[in-house]
Amino acid sequence: GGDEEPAEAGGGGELTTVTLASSPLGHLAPIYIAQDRGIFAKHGLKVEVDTETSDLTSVPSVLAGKVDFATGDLTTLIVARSKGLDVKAVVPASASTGKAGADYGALVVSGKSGITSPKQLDGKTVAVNILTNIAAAAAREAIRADGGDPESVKLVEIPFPQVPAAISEGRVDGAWVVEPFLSAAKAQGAVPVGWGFTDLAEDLTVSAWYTSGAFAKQKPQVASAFRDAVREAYAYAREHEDEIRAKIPTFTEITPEVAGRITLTGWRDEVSRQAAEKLVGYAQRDGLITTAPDLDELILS
Amino acid sequence: MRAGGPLARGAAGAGLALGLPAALLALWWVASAGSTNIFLPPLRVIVEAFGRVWLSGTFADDVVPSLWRLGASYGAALVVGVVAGYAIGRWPVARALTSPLLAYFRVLPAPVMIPVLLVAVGIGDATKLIVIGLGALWPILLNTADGVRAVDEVQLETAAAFRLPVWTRHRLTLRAATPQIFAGARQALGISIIVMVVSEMLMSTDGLGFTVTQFQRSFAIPEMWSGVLLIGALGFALAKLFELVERRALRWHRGHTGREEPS
Amino acid sequence: MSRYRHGLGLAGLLGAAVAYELVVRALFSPLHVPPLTAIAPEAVRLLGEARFWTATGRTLLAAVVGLAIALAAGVVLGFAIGSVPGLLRVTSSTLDFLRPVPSIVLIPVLILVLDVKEITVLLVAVSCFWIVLFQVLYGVREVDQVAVDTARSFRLGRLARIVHVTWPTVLPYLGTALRLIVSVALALALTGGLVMGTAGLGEMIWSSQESGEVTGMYALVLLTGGIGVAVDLLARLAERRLLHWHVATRREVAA
Amino acid sequence: MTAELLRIEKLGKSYRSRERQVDALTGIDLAVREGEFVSVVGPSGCGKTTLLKIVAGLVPATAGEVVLGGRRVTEPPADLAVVFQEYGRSLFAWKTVRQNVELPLRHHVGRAERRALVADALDAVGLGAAAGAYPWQLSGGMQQRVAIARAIAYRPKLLLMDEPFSAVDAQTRGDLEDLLAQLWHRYAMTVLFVTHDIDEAVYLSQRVVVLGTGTTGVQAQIPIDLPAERDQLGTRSSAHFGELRAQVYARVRRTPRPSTPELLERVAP
Amino acid sequence: MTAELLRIEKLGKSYRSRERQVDALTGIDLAVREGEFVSVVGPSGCGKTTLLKIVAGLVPATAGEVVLGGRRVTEPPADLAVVFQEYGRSLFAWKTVRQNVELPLRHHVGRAERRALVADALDAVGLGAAAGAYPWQLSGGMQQRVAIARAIAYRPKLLLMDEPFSAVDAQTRGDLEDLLAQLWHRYAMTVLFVTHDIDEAVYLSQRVVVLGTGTTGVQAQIPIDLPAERDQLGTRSSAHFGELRAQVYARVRRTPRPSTPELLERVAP
Ligand SMILES: Nc1ncnc2c1ncn2[C@@H]1O[C@H](COP(=O)(O)OP(=O)(O)OP(=O)(O)O)[C@@H](O)[C@H]1O
Ligand SMILES: Nc1ncnc2c1ncn2[C@@H]1O[C@H](COP(=O)(O)OP(=O)(O)OP(=O)(O)O)[C@@H](O)[C@H]1O
Ligand SMILES: [Mg+2]
Ligand SMILES: [Mg+2]
Repeated sequence: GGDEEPAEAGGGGELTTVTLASSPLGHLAPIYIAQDRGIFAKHGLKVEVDTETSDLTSVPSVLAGKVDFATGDLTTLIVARSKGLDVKAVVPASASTGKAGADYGALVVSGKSGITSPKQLDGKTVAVNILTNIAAAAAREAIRADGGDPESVKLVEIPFPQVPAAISEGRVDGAWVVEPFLSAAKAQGAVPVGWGFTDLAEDLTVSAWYTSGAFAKQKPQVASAFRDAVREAYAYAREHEDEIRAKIPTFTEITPEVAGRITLTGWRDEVSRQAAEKLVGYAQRDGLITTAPDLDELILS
Repeated sequence: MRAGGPLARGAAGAGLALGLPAALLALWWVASAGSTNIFLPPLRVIVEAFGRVWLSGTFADDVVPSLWRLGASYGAALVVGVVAGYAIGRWPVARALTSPLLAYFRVLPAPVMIPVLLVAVGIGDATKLIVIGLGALWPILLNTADGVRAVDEVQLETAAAFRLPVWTRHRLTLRAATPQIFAGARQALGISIIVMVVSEMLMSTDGLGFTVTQFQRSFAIPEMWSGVLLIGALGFALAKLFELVERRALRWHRGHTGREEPS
Repeated sequence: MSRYRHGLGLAGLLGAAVAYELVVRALFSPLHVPPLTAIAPEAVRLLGEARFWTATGRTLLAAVVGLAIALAAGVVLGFAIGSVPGLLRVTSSTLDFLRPVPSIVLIPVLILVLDVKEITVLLVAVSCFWIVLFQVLYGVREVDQVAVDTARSFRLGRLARIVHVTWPTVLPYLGTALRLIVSVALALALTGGLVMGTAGLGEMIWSSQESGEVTGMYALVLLTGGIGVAVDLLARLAERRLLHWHVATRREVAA
Repeated sequence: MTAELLRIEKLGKSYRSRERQVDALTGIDLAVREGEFVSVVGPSGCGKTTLLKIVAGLVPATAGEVVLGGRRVTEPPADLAVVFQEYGRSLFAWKTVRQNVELPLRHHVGRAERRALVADALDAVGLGAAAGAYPWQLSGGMQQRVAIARAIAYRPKLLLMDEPFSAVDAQTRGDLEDLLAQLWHRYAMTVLFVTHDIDEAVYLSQRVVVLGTGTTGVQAQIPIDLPAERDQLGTRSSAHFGELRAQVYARVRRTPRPSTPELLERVAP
Repeated sequence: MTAELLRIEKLGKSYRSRERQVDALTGIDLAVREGEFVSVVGPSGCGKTTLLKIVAGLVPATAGEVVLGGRRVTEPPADLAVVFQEYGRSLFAWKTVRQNVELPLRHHVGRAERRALVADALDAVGLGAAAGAYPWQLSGGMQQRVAIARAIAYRPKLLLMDEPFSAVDAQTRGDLEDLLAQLWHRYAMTVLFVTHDIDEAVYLSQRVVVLGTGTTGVQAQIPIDLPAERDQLGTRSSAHFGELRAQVYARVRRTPRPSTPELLERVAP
């Protein structure tokens, strides 16, 4: 981890090394680009990305100080916080584009099913990647927003990569899916019927870079330097979408052709407090948590 | 030497069997009592969670489906493993033909097979049954094959000389191989419980593995640990059941190898 | 004979390949389960990539290290528990209790003290350890009392009896265990990559999955299985050398 | 004179392994008539067991052939019973004595008759009371008698016995010899009998075959023209018995012994 | 007269299992002097093997005690060698003949001497050429001779042999008997020798112990006062040999036979 105080932004001197843990997914593209373009160095940081991680290991790793920052979806962070785990969201890692119909995650059904709106999934089987995270919340909310009853829907866990096959083989009636599988599913005849991310909140933060409360307290400059650098990276990304699309195939197995076609995640500067509040409400209603966490503790101010 | 009735001996046996676990649990209790690490809660908290979680409806909702999956696939693995293992052990040609092929499939981990099975058989119990069954299959199959290969030739010659019907001869060969078949079945028992839990982590809506995973993902750490305890207890109970069957079936083997203790 | 045997093995593999091709073409969309004709070129392409070999090297290293630990620990403990009277009865309930605990559940706890590479090795080691241990415990029961009596009458000590009597008797059981754990070790080294992102073949497979590269993923699976086949071949050769005196081997050599 | 049942021609067997090659049998010629009682004697390691196993169709010969009742033997022929030299290993450890004896009868005779046959056979070998025991609960001699009981309960046409009385005491041995002679008479069996006891061979058989080691083949075939009815005391003390015995002894003594390394085995280069 | 080496007192052994209880030995009293050669004869199943195993400290007695050189036997005593009745199972299938014979010597003698001892022992039993073979490549008699070679190469103080010559031919048997007698003389061993061959017992020993079945204990102890130097032809044809033999025979004949069910075993209620 970073063991030295960062130099003032832009100043010369030693760079503070921070380690980031994230699976090699699309949301890393701005980070890599920022690294290439010296944006982190400008903020006195040197980042090391550790892709040897997973949902199973990232929270304990961050809390134990083995890595400084990791990505986690907001619902997971809320649940962790409410169980007393000292996690602190720093800056969004991926966000909804905020445009229903053009988001990077959607509720899809088979084109042959005759289903045209989420509420028709009442009483049917719907796949989400994990039952306790934001995907489940998004799927439920898409149905609820359409006037359906999410309680009557049977949610099962199917990893995103298997969703296109599960939909087109008719193994499930609907599925929550994100890019690049949303494109793949559509190419195989699936149609999006709901856009749960926008139903959840207007400016939804889907996942965030988070650190431990201890780290944020001991090295506030590093945390904010990291946040500033990422924000700068996002600003660059918003202007240079093509570079992002070109970057993705270099660290994932996604082909350039697919990378050029998929919907990219939105890049936002703030972890949306309003969205977080809504997610807390959903999590309470869906029985994931019993006590609401203090959002001031959860989100780095 | 032979003091005490069967009751006393039973008690002594139970003491021997439960002594070490009790000591270890006590050690855990003491060592963890002051733990503040959220991932390693005190055993006291875990035990509380155990009561809360498992001594309620969850037990029936989760343990029963798990047990049924376990039983069905273990049974199927037993049948398939013994039959296929017998064929492979008995006929060198069968062994030569299938050996690389089986080696190929043995290497594939469950997470690789599940996507294929998802497409092929869907998200119902069938996929889980197949995954558990495959996990349990290999130890049974390999042990059966090797056990059959190692059957004493004088026994085979005796059966052949008396021209015993083919099926009787197969049965005798299989019976002679039972000590190693039991070794395989015992291995498979442990493995199938693990694979049951792992397979329930995906595409599931109930079961022990599912529930433990949910606890884990929602950071309900004491509850998760209580699930681990339950899995251990389940394994223990099934192992004892297994031993009961084995003791009966392999008494001759204990006698034959000179291990039959006076009773 | 040996060539004939390998020829048969090859025929088995080819038969399975043909069966796979037919079934897949008949029943599945190539987008979900690609036919072998699509997988094979991709596999060949992967073979030419340094990335693949690095990943293979990492996975094999984790598998081998874990396997070695398991073998050593399993054999030592197995022989200790199996040959010291009473020890089995004292430990068996604890073993039965610990045996079914899936180490995968404990990953979040393990990550506090180990890194993912070490956890992967640990996963491999623990799973293989149990197999070796139980196989040894069962193997020890095969020891013939007359052989033991012979050794005892010549006052061979406990250690000498283990070396000269128990060990050779258990060896065939260990042979079975070896073939089991070789595949378990590989499978778990892969699983480490799949569930924790440990660099290696498993992570490559995961990455292909996450990127929707179905054909690439199947090509990796095909190659992984190939490693299994190669290792199995080695195991069988080793068996012929080490167990040439055993009924099973000598019957087949004679045949 | 009855018809020929068994013809062994130019029979050879060599065991090959990576390090050794042993010519266990070479150029064995032998014919046995139906209902004949032939004993085979010869030094330890000369191939008696191998010969019996080839006749039983359990081991393939590497040269020559065995013809039984006009048919070339390639697998165990019907109505054959074998008492193996390794009697202990030939009993099924998970079956009781009774079940072991019963096993070959299961598919031939009805339940009631089977029970009677088994009980008779066990009584005949003096193991009536041990019927419920498992083989590993018995002494060596008792195990051997179980194997004998199994063979005689089966009432085979051709009975092959490989040193069947080696582990029983002298008196039991005598009883069993008489039992065998009786059964042979009564059921018109053909018996091929391997023994190391020359007296026993002479006492029981109609012909004694002396086998030489390895490459030397059949050394002699001595017809035993003692009267059909024999008894332990009378026959054994008769002068003619003594002559025949001496004759066999002499032949056996002239047989090259396998203790000479060159004869024991010819290790392949 | 030399000192007493072995004293067996009121020895009893019953095998118990769920279904049966067999009193293999009851009230056995026996004393053996140092350097003595004692043979034990008795009907099959009378407990000879059990007795030997108890003396060897391999099987615990259920009554009485065995004292060897002043020490109660609870585990195998030093300088003991046993030739087991189940010679096949007592050889290690994974070791060659040479390695089998060598094994007990490993911690006692140096490499060179060991080689010589092993080679001598194998030559003595006529298996010099089979040293590199594995036990399962040998005939029954050859296996038995390997077990004998192993015991004699060890040069034990106390040698227990359980029907050691049962599987070898008459001539080899004679040679091995003489070999044993020679070794016994030369190395002042004490030998406890179980056999079914009464001639052999008389020919070899200084005393023959006749064992009865189960509850009947030791039936007779017949001192064999033949001259120390014996030879196959001379001794066996001597009149005194004949007398002694007849004496033993008579005692054996009077021994209750185990074929009578009541005596064979007393099945527990
Ligand atoms: N499975 C085998 N592999 C190699 N050699 C063998 C095998 N079986 C027997 N032999 C060899 O063949 C020869 C004859 O063996 P066989 O068992 O037929 O002898 P035998 O006459 O029955 O001797 P015995 O009287 O000692 O039982 C021996 O030299 C033996 O070493
Ligand atoms: N492991 C055992 N379990 C139960 N009973 C046994 C066991 N071993 C021996 N017996 C019984 O003890 C008695 C004596 O057996 P033992 O082997 O000592 O006889 P033996 O005199 O050596 O006979 P043989 O001359 O036939 O070898 C027999 O009735 C036998 O059934
Ligand atoms: Mg033989
Ligand atoms: Mg005995």
